[in-house]
Amino acid sequence: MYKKGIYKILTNEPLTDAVWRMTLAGDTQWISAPGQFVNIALEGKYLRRPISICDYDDRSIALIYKVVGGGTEQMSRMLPGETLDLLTGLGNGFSTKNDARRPLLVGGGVGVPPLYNLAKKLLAEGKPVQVVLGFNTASEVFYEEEFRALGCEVAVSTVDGSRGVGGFVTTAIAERGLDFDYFYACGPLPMLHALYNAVEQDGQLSFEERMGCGFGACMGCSCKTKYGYKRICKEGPVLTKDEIIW
Amino acid sequence: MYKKGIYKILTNEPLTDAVWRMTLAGDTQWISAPGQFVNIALEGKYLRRPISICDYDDRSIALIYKVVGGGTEQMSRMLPGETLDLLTGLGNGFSTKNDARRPLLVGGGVGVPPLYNLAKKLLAEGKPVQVVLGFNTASEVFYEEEFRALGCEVAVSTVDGSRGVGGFVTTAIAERGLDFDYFYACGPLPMLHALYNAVEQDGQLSFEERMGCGFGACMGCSCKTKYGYKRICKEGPVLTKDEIIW
Amino acid sequence: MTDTSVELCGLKLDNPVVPASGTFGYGNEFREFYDINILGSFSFKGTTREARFGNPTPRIAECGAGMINAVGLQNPGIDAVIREELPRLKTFFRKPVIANISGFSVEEYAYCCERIDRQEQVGLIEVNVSCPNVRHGGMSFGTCPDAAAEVTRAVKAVTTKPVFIKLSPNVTDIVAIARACEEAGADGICLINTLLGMRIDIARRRPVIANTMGGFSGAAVFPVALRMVYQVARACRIPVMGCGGVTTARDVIEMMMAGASAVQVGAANLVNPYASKEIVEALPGEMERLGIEKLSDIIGCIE
Amino acid sequence: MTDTSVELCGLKLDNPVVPASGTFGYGNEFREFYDINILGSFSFKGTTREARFGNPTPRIAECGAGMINAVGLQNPGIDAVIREELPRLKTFFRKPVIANISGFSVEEYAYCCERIDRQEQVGLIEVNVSCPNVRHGGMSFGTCPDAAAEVTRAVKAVTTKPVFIKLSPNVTDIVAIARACEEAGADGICLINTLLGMRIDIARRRPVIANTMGGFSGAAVFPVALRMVYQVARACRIPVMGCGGVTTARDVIEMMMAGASAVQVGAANLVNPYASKEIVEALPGEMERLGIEKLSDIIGCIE
Ligand SMILES: Cc1cc2nc3c(=O)[nH]c(=O)nc-3n(C[C@H](O)[C@H](O)[C@H](O)COP(=O)(O)OP(=O)(O)OC[C@H]3O[C@@H](n4cnc5c(N)ncnc54)[C@H](O)[C@@H]3O)c2cc1C
Ligand SMILES: Cc1cc2nc3c(=O)[nH]c(=O)nc-3n(C[C@H](O)[C@H](O)[C@H](O)COP(=O)(O)OP(=O)(O)OC[C@H]3O[C@@H](n4cnc5c(N)ncnc54)[C@H](O)[C@@H]3O)c2cc1C
Ligand SMILES: Cc1cc2nc3c(=O)[nH]c(=O)nc-3n(C[C@H](O)[C@H](O)[C@H](O)COP(=O)(O)O)c2cc1C
Ligand SMILES: Cc1cc2nc3c(=O)[nH]c(=O)nc-3n(C[C@H](O)[C@H](O)[C@H](O)COP(=O)(O)O)c2cc1C
Ligand code: FES
Ligand code: FES
Repeated sequence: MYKKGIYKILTNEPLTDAVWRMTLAGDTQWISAPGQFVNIALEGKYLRRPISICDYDDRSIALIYKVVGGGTEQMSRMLPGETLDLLTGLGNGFSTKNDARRPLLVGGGVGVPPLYNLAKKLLAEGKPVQVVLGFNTASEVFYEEEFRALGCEVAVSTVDGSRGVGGFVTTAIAERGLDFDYFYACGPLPMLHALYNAVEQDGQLSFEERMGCGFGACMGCSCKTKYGYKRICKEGPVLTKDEIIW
Repeated sequence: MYKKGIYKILTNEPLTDAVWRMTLAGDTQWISAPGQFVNIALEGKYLRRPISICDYDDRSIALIYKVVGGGTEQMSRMLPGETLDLLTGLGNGFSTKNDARRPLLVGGGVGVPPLYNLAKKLLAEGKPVQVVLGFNTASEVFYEEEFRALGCEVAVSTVDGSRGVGGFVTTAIAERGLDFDYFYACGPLPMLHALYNAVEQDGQLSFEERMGCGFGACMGCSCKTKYGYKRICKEGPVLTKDEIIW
Repeated sequence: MTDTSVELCGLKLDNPVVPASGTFGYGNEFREFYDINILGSFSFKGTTREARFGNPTPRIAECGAGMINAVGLQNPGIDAVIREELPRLKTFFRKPVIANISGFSVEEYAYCCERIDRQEQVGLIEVNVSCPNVRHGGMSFGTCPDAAAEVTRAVKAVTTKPVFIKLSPNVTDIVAIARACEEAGADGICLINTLLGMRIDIARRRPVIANTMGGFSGAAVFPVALRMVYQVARACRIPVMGCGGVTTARDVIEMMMAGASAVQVGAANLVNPYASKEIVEALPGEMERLGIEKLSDIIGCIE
Repeated sequence: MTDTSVELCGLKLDNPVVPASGTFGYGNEFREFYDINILGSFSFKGTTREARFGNPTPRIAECGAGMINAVGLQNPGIDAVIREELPRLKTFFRKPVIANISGFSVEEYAYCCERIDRQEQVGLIEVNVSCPNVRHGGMSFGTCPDAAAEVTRAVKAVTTKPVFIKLSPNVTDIVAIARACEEAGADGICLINTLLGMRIDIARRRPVIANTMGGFSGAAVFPVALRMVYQVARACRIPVMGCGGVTTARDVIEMMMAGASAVQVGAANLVNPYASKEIVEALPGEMERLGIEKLSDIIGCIE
């Protein structure tokens, strides 16, 4: 189920040079799984902007977004007290209904945020959670401590080696010899593809696509899977490893 | 001379059901004559909206506008402290360089505002000022007392007779037997035309036209006069009685 | 009491508001937002003989006052629509629906129309000869009067339901094409489909849309759509369904004054899922403000 | 150091930013806002053989993300331009100007171009075969390849300066028309002129524009303009001046990546008189952010 609502900005602050965290107050009853996203209407932009839900509770939503263009730039200029028009409860999200015992969460850049609420959920289900967070460089790292504070085992990789393991998330997984029986991943396409090729375990991967509506009406975001055509916004953004066609 | 500037709203309040008065703080040095206008940029509207200057001093401008569509409706929702992007000093304005001794000012509806600063100027030049203000009905009357407070002799006409003289401004002029040797007029086209036909005296009339730019660049607002083509925004909005072609 | 009803070739609609093809799926996605029986009708996603995935992604781009799409007619094919979508639709939509049909050959158009003609849920057939997002034919049918007339004739020969031909705005002379369709027996004209447009991702130095170009629609195109509705409504005797950039009840009224008998709402549904509902609800109030008692009175009312 | 210079048929411009014809008069009105020598050049108001008042008013309408104009080529006539406007312009503009010429017959185009050819202030002639606001011919020259070619040949026969033909977007096949002009000897193509559009004043139940329809331009039309620039730049060997909806330095860069050698700014000048100046000033910063050293390197750089 998805709905449209008006949300009030509670906080809006930078985590790094380009990445911001915004919390919003409003109806969260339509959010049913970690990895779902919201779709945000912005003044002067025609299309809404999809952003993953980083975390949520009964009354508020946390989003983490990177300023990459006009829309996200505009978000970064908004102040607490201002309101945003959001569609919430979009997408399938990650499913934890599987018998994995030692899940690994792999996030790259702004693919990290949706893993946060997922980690919370897995921990609540009594599973130990290992997290690998990949960034380009030390100054871009965010949420390392937040995952640790939840009780996760966290490894960080940076492409330039300025923090944690030097290289990609796959380097970190190999170098640390991480032991896991299932993975959940979100990040840029090359990262997802490398991870898919590098590990044997099963898992779920969250994808991005340019969206028209975000709720399944326009067919703008379709992809081909082994089980037929799927809409990233509706039957996605999370696909299981076995169904993916690269 | 005309310029673009950012102006801060000082006050914005209704005078009647549909007519509002807004005062703005900012640079007024480009305003050189009563009857000039400003051109206002509004969010979500492509073209600026032209509004006559009702009054101004060294630091502030007063505008009176009627809510007739989306742009003026938006203006009415703005609050003190918000800012507007204005072009100021537009148009020729009324000229008081003539040897009229007993000028008559005739305004209809939102044609009334530009006469206010004109009245001030004429009074400062030591001339007695008579004013006829025409409206549809009593509830639409505004600025009667303001003109009186300046020291003008004021007559009001309403089409339905609910206040002052019943009928048009021309009825009021005839019925009161007003004695004047020159007139200045601003109001709807039918009023200007009726006045033109009804009185023998010379005068100046201020016209409206849909505008593209407001500063003479687009040729959107041209009209034909006995002395050639004129742009309402540049060689107008004020034309002299002798040059008008109806 | 204001009367918002209109009639299209004998099909009576409670109001003229019709979500446009491609922006309303087969109705299902909007159920979670509102009861879609409030609508006049809606036009379902452009359907072809075979199932299609459409074009490669990205196939959506932002344009400030509109959007570009290059979906390329993704649909499950006419048989799946008849087998799955229409029965499901029946469970939550009580009104006749508009069937939007596309094709890559005259035969394909006729095939699909013949099949859909037998569905009693379908009140009207809309034949899209104007999709800019398909390679083999597609738009070319809508940019040439003879080809548009040929499709019209082929479709009319196999259907009993009213047939509206949906035209492309990417033409020099929209009136010539509309007239050709009228002469070939079309019961109505729907316009406009999308304008051919393009955007470039200047950081990556490549088109935003994988297919380079796509169909531009949304608020930005309203003045072009209105102009074409006006031109065609004056030149033809058959009714016109207006479409293109409609966002508000006032836009609906403006389109009808230009000559539209019903008005479609496209991209607006995507960015505000309640757009069509809000328009339906705002119509009576706007009519009162403008002194309109019966909405159908204003169709083409300007000189 | 970023290099913003571009070259158009031997005419070197300090930057590609050129205010479009009809939105910059003969330069005079913008002097009060800024020193216009900062511009690459500008295209003066469409000029005809005889002086014209143009169409009846109202001839301007609001469109949300753009505007409609139906000025109808008001201008003082070619002789008054040569006698009064160009000498005045010389006092405050040191660069070659672009002369925009319109006509109602092939002879009129040739007459005007021959006269303007002798003015050394004129660096380039832009022949407008696309104005939608004039009745006798005007646009028709720009909607038919043969007519556009005929005008091109007539004009080329009497001028020594580079001739750009300015085309209408209201056509089915822009490439065919551009190619016809190229084959007829045009030195470049300028596009787009305005889209034919319309608005209705729903309170008064009549078109906003006295002439009913007019030319739609402004930010809204950018995706259509960009698409046509891309199509024509790929199909022709002669340079293209892009125009239509350009508002920011990023729009200029996007137009150039689509294939434009210079970029015109139209309606934006009317609503923000500093628009062209702000674009010129923002270009070096945007170039740096995007890693562009020499602006002319990006012309048509997308595959
Ligand atoms: C399901 C989903 C979840 C997402 N979650 C997040 C998140 O949690 N945090 C975050 O920072 N970003 C997230 N994104 C990406 C985010 O939507 C885009 O960065 C944003 O829309 C850019 O808007 P803009 O106006 O700033 O940039 P624009 O100027 O519109 O574009 C700048 C760049 O952003 C990318 N982009 C633009 N629109 C989209 C789109 N609809 N989908 C994907 N990429 C786009 C393009 O590559 C483009 O080059 C998500 C995208 C999707 C589809
Ligand atoms: C030189 C000049 C001075 C003016 N001074 C005043 C004034 O002091 N107070 C005042 O209330 N109004 C004044 N007007 C009229 C004012 O500009 C319009 O009412 C306003 O632009 C309407 O904008 P809107 O968005 O609310 O309405 P829209 O929705 O744009 O249009 C509503 C109606 O307003 C009229 N209108 C729209 N644009 C213009 C325009 N550019 N010029 C004239 N009429 C237009 C049309 O008749 C239209 O039907 C003046 C107009 C001009 C040209
Ligand atoms: C995402 C999308 C998909 C579309 N698919 C179709 C289609 O399948 N068949 C069709 O006839 N028109 C299709 N259209 C065109 C719309 O029905 C409509 O004609 C056009 O978008 C103009 O209306 P608008 O400006 O209100 O969007 C599509 C439009 C969009 C935005
Ligand atoms: C008010 C106005 C007047 C115009 N007059 C002319 C003209 O005389 N000659 C011409 O070739 N184009 C004329 N145009 C078209 C512009 O030069 C330009 O091609 C068009 O507006 C698209 O650019 P834009 O979207 O940046 O405005 C005019 C445009 C406007 C808005
Ligand atoms: S974005 Fe519209 S269907 Fe996915
Ligand atoms: S409004 Fe542009 S010239 Fe007067």
